[in-house]
Amino acid sequence: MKVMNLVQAINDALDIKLAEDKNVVVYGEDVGVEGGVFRVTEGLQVKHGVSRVFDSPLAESGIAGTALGMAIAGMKPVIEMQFDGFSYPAFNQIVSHIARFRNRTRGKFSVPLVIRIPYGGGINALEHHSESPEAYFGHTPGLKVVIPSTPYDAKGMLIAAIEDPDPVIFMEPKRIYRAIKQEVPQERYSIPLDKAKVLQAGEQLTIIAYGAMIREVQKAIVIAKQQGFSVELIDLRSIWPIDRETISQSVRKTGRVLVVTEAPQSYGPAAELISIVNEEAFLSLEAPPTRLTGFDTVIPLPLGEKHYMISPERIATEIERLVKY
Amino acid sequence: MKVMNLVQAINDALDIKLAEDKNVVVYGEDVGVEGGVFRVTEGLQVKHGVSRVFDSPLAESGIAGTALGMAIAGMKPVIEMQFDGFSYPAFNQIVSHIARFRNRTRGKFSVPLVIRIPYGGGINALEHHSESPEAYFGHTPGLKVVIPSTPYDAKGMLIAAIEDPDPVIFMEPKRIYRAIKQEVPQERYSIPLDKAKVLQAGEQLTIIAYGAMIREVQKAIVIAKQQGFSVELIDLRSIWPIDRETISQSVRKTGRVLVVTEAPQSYGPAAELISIVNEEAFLSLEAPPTRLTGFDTVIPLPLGEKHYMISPERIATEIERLVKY
Amino acid sequence: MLTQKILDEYDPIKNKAYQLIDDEGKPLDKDWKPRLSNEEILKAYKDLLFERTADLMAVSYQRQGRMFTYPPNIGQEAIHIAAGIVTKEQDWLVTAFRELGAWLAKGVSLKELFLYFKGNEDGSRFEKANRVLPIAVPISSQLPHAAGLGYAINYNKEKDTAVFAYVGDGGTSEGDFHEALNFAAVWTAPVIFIIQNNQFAISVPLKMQTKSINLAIKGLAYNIPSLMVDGNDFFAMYEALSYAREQAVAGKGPFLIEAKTFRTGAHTTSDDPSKYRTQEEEEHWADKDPLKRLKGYILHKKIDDLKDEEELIKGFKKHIDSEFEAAENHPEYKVDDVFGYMYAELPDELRRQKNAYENFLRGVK
Amino acid sequence: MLTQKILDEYDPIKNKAYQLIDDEGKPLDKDWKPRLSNEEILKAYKDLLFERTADLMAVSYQRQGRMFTYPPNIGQEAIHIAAGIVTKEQDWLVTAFRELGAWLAKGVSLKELFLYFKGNEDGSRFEKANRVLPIAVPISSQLPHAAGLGYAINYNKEKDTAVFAYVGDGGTSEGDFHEALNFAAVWTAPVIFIIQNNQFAISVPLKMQTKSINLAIKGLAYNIPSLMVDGNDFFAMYEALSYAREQAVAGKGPFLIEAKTFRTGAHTTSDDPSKYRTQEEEEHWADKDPLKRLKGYILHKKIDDLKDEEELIKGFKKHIDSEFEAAENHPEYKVDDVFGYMYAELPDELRRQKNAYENFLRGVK
Ligand SMILES: Cc1ncc(C[n+]2csc(CCOP(=O)(O)OP(=O)(O)O)c2C)c(N)n1
Ligand SMILES: Cc1ncc(C[n+]2csc(CCOP(=O)(O)OP(=O)(O)O)c2C)c(N)n1
Ligand SMILES: [Mg+2]
Ligand SMILES: [Mg+2]
Repeated sequence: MKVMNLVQAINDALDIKLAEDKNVVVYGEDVGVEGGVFRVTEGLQVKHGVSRVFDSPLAESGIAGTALGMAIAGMKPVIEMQFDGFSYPAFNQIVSHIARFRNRTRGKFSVPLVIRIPYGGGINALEHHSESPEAYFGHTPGLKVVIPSTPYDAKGMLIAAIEDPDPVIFMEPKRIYRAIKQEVPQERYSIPLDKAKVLQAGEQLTIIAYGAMIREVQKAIVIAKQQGFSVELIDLRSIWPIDRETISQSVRKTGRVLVVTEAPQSYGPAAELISIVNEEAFLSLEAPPTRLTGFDTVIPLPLGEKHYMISPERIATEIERLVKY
Repeated sequence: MKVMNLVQAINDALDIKLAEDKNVVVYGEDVGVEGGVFRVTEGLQVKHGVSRVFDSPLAESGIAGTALGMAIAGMKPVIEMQFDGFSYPAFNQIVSHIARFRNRTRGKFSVPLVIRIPYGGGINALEHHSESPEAYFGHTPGLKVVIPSTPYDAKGMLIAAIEDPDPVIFMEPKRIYRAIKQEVPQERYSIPLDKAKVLQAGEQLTIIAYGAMIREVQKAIVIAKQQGFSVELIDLRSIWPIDRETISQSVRKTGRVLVVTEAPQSYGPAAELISIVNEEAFLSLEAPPTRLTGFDTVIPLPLGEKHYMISPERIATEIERLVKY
Repeated sequence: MLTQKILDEYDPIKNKAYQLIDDEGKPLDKDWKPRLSNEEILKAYKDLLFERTADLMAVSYQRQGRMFTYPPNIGQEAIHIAAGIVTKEQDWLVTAFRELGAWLAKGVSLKELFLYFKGNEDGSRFEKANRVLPIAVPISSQLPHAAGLGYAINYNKEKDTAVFAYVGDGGTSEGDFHEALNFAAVWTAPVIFIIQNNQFAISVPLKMQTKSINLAIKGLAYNIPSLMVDGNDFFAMYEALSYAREQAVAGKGPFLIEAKTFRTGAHTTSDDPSKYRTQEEEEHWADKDPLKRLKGYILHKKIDDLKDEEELIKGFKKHIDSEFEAAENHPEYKVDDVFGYMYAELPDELRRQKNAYENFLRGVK
Repeated sequence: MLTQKILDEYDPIKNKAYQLIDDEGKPLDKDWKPRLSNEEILKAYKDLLFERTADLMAVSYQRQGRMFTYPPNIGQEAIHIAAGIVTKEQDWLVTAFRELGAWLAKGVSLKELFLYFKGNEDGSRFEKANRVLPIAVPISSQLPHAAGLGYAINYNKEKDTAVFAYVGDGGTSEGDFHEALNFAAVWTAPVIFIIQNNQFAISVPLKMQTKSINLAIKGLAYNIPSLMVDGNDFFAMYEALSYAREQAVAGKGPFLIEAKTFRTGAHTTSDDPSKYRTQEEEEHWADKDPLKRLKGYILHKKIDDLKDEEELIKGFKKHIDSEFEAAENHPEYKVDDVFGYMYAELPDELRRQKNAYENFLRGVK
């Protein structure tokens, strides 16, 4: 066991897979010499060589498209989109090809690649550096989409993603890259990509969240506890497929649900979770399944982020409202 | 009044706006000499000249990005993405720029352009020619997204879209391009872009749909009527913003709701509508708000489409299940 | 044989297409001798003829409503057949959608192609074809795949292996064309990019597509050796492609060939070219028909009298019909075909959706 | 003055950068005379000096935690100041994010730029600047906008009007670079594309970005006249840009300039260049510093003794500080600022979301 933050845990997972599997390569903008703008790939080029860990030209569609080529040739590329907002130039390659090659060729070609995307707001960044595009990917058949919220999960889920025979969008909550430290096993282990996790048991309300929002919800739960409310917290982890079982068990018990995401509201991730709650636990519902999400606006530049990002206080207010409904 | 199908109504709207407003230009792949692969722009180049209606190079990002440039210079470009699946190469321009220029510049620059996208399945087409990407756009702050289902609406909504000071994604249900004929006024008129429409009043169940699904739902309602069920049908028309008022009024009355969309299920348009129903009419609900959608699969090639496309019979089955719930 | 000297002579900046035989099939240079044997040349001619025959029949099947669409190859066969000869078993083939002869040479069956255009993904399995990517519909998006395959070849130190990647003239306008050529060059990837410049992208003529003096010159932007070739000249295409492949597998990186040709047919069976091109244009190119020219060479050089051509075509037609029948007799499209190939293992969510649909089919409510 | 003859001499294929003064600021050709007056040259020098001073202060504000990030321009000022002189009021300016002097010349205030990098969109209003697009963060995505503006200029028959569009060396790899140049060429749009080739894209050196012999040569792919220029040579940049603009407004279409320079500072304030480049490299380029060279010219030609430089800088600093203060005193970011500019009119859905949030702020439950 070793204490790691998310950056270190992800680096460790890459290091292990690079060492273990000659087919794994890691590339993208600045991931080589520089070790990534967040230092996630630091040291990997020196250790594994420039043909395995390298800088690519500045072209996201090219990065994604070439990775598909490598993957169908038997390699396992782990590519990086430097920031969430820069995954959009690669959208066509991801949606039209990466997600579909297996189906299109009836299983003859598979696309075992991983697209790492640091995502989300709250880091005082330029425009296009704070996006939460998970619904775009979650709505795209053929992809698996996951988001870890702890170093332990990050390592195990990234290893699973690299070993997965299908393309995985691996989104990293950059806001908590270094905020959370945890004991993490040094050896290889993997965590299933389709399971949510109950982080905290409770009786009166289920909160579903993931990524950096988990920490905010946890703070809100502390407030709620002081008010005497008992909240169950589910870390969704897998954006697609969704672990209906864990959600429905929880909501059937609590009868109330709040979904917290920083992505914009309309057609956003929270809507899907609320639909699933309707499908799985309608008769148990004692209050309207509720969402607390980003606004249907561009996420503001740093000085305006305080209004956009969801605070523990806002979550706590919703908890109270829902429990008292 | 003149009997028109959707193609003619859209052509008529373009014709009127081209004649009325010198700032309007129409361009895209094959929209000039050819008049569009669906003949939607037929005759317009001859009538309005090659600097107003023209073929562009084959590059969707370039088409969208140049249109933004024209729009901020005071022009009103109406561009075409030849098919739904070919809007993805333009995704970055649409999401990162077209949707955001007004906010980014605090209103100094606006982007009054229209992106026409023939969309949806059921026309026996190649891959990438049958997609329903409306949730991608609906989830993108800064856009308006509309889908007409009749010639009358198509004409009035396209005129409104061209006159709108903000970017509008105008999606055309290509499956019914020529299937529906209707009396349409020959003069200029416009229809608000944020209003749904109750197509049929009913008491026991609300169905929300749009685009080509409207016709399938109408067929299902005929079946349902024979079984003695009374169904209210809402044509959503505006994907974003959503007309909450019309939806909530209807569902508060009927207590039951079925959303029918051909887009894939997860993180799809139906999920948003169900969330809105929860927010607006939870206490009136007598059955779980339900969705009947495309699968979370690639839409199959023509021979497999029969399984994917939602038939009136499937809708009728759901109507019965829900009314009897 | 192509040499650096010839390459210099045909530097794209000089805007001259490399050509070996004239419109009648006569060698431009009397001393020139093909590097292929007479048997090989005759075989190539028959392959061109086969492609043309299959193509014409495909169009007529479509007209009969038995396929939902079809993109004709007529006029572009020399490119495909020459490439087919140059391509080796271990080479990757990355195509757009108008490369019939190239697919056949790599072992794709006509049955599969027919099945695809009848609307069944089973037609993309390419069961007996080694290293052939499926048809790529989104223009140019296939090219980055080729660059990635090229990286994999280098990475795995595969000897004598190249990637053949096709794109149309219209496709050169897309961003992916640019990104792919750039990646391939930076990675010294063994990719032969072939632009089938058939003068049109659906209805849009080349001059509305780009102002560049030709398409080969675009290679300079990436420092990729490039050559404009008469794409209707089988021998020129063969020489150019052979040279390109040699260079690529020798570690010299990518090569770009602009094959100048003409889409004699419609864009697809739902297109009407008379709307956007003239009869003169069509006649001008009819003179340059690749089949006619190779036939001219064979007759001129007395390699064969081609008296059995009709017989040959008859045989072809029989075979083509039987392939089409096989496609028509292909098993029906099942629910499993919709869900079964999305992931290596069917996720619970898809199982749920599939069950719900199957319950509907079974009338279970 | 630039002529077609000089353009031929500097054909990108010859891989030679157009240059007028040497590293010390002495004219390469003794007979050469600048077309700018001594006053204009002195004014330009002061503008370079101002840009440099503002830049250095911006970096230090950021270090003090008073801006969240900042992309330094140091070493690239000659490009911006020369362009600023050539650009007219009615011209459009389309930038990436490293064009300080170009913004200032068009009337963007330092206060606004500081405000932007403090994290407020109000800094993108560019209130007094005519026809300046906001900072574009997604690399190369701004270039198609420039082509569209160029179309609009032609469409509206605006006389004597051009678009200046910037991109970095790294940006030339993106698909949008390719699409934009192609559209501009096809449309004969009056766009001057300026590649600021500062050798790096964050940490990635040019040789990993492309194999092309230089970046100007990429213009050939679109038949766009192109020139590689010593971007640290103020005079060369001025001549090249003047010529490019003349051609553009004369209806000759786009022009491409590769300005060879060096990003002397870090990529942004959160970057450490010592990780990826050598001291030799930095020293090599320090010799070519544009400020030093223009200063050399002025002293050499005895245009001015520049004795008042320190005084000048002091004055600059005072002004810069006051602009920064103005940015710091800008009104607080309000809820209205989040919602108020998304659409011309606030849609009901946004009003609902805004109300809910304001209710929370007011403690209404
Ligand atoms: C990204 C994308 N945009 C548009 C289309 C529609 N489309 C199909 S073929 C075609 C023209 C292609 O022209 P070209 O590249 O010259 O190939 P050709 O058809 O002439 O072989 C177009 C616009 C598409 N398939 N993909
Ligand atoms: C589409 C996109 N991908 C990645 C980034 C992250 N990024 C910001 S600047 C930069 C390098 C830009 O290099 P260059 O174009 O040479 O401009 P320079 O910074 O040197 O001025 C990168 C990769 C981005 N802003 N946009
Ligand atoms: Mg073509
Ligand atoms: Mg740079």
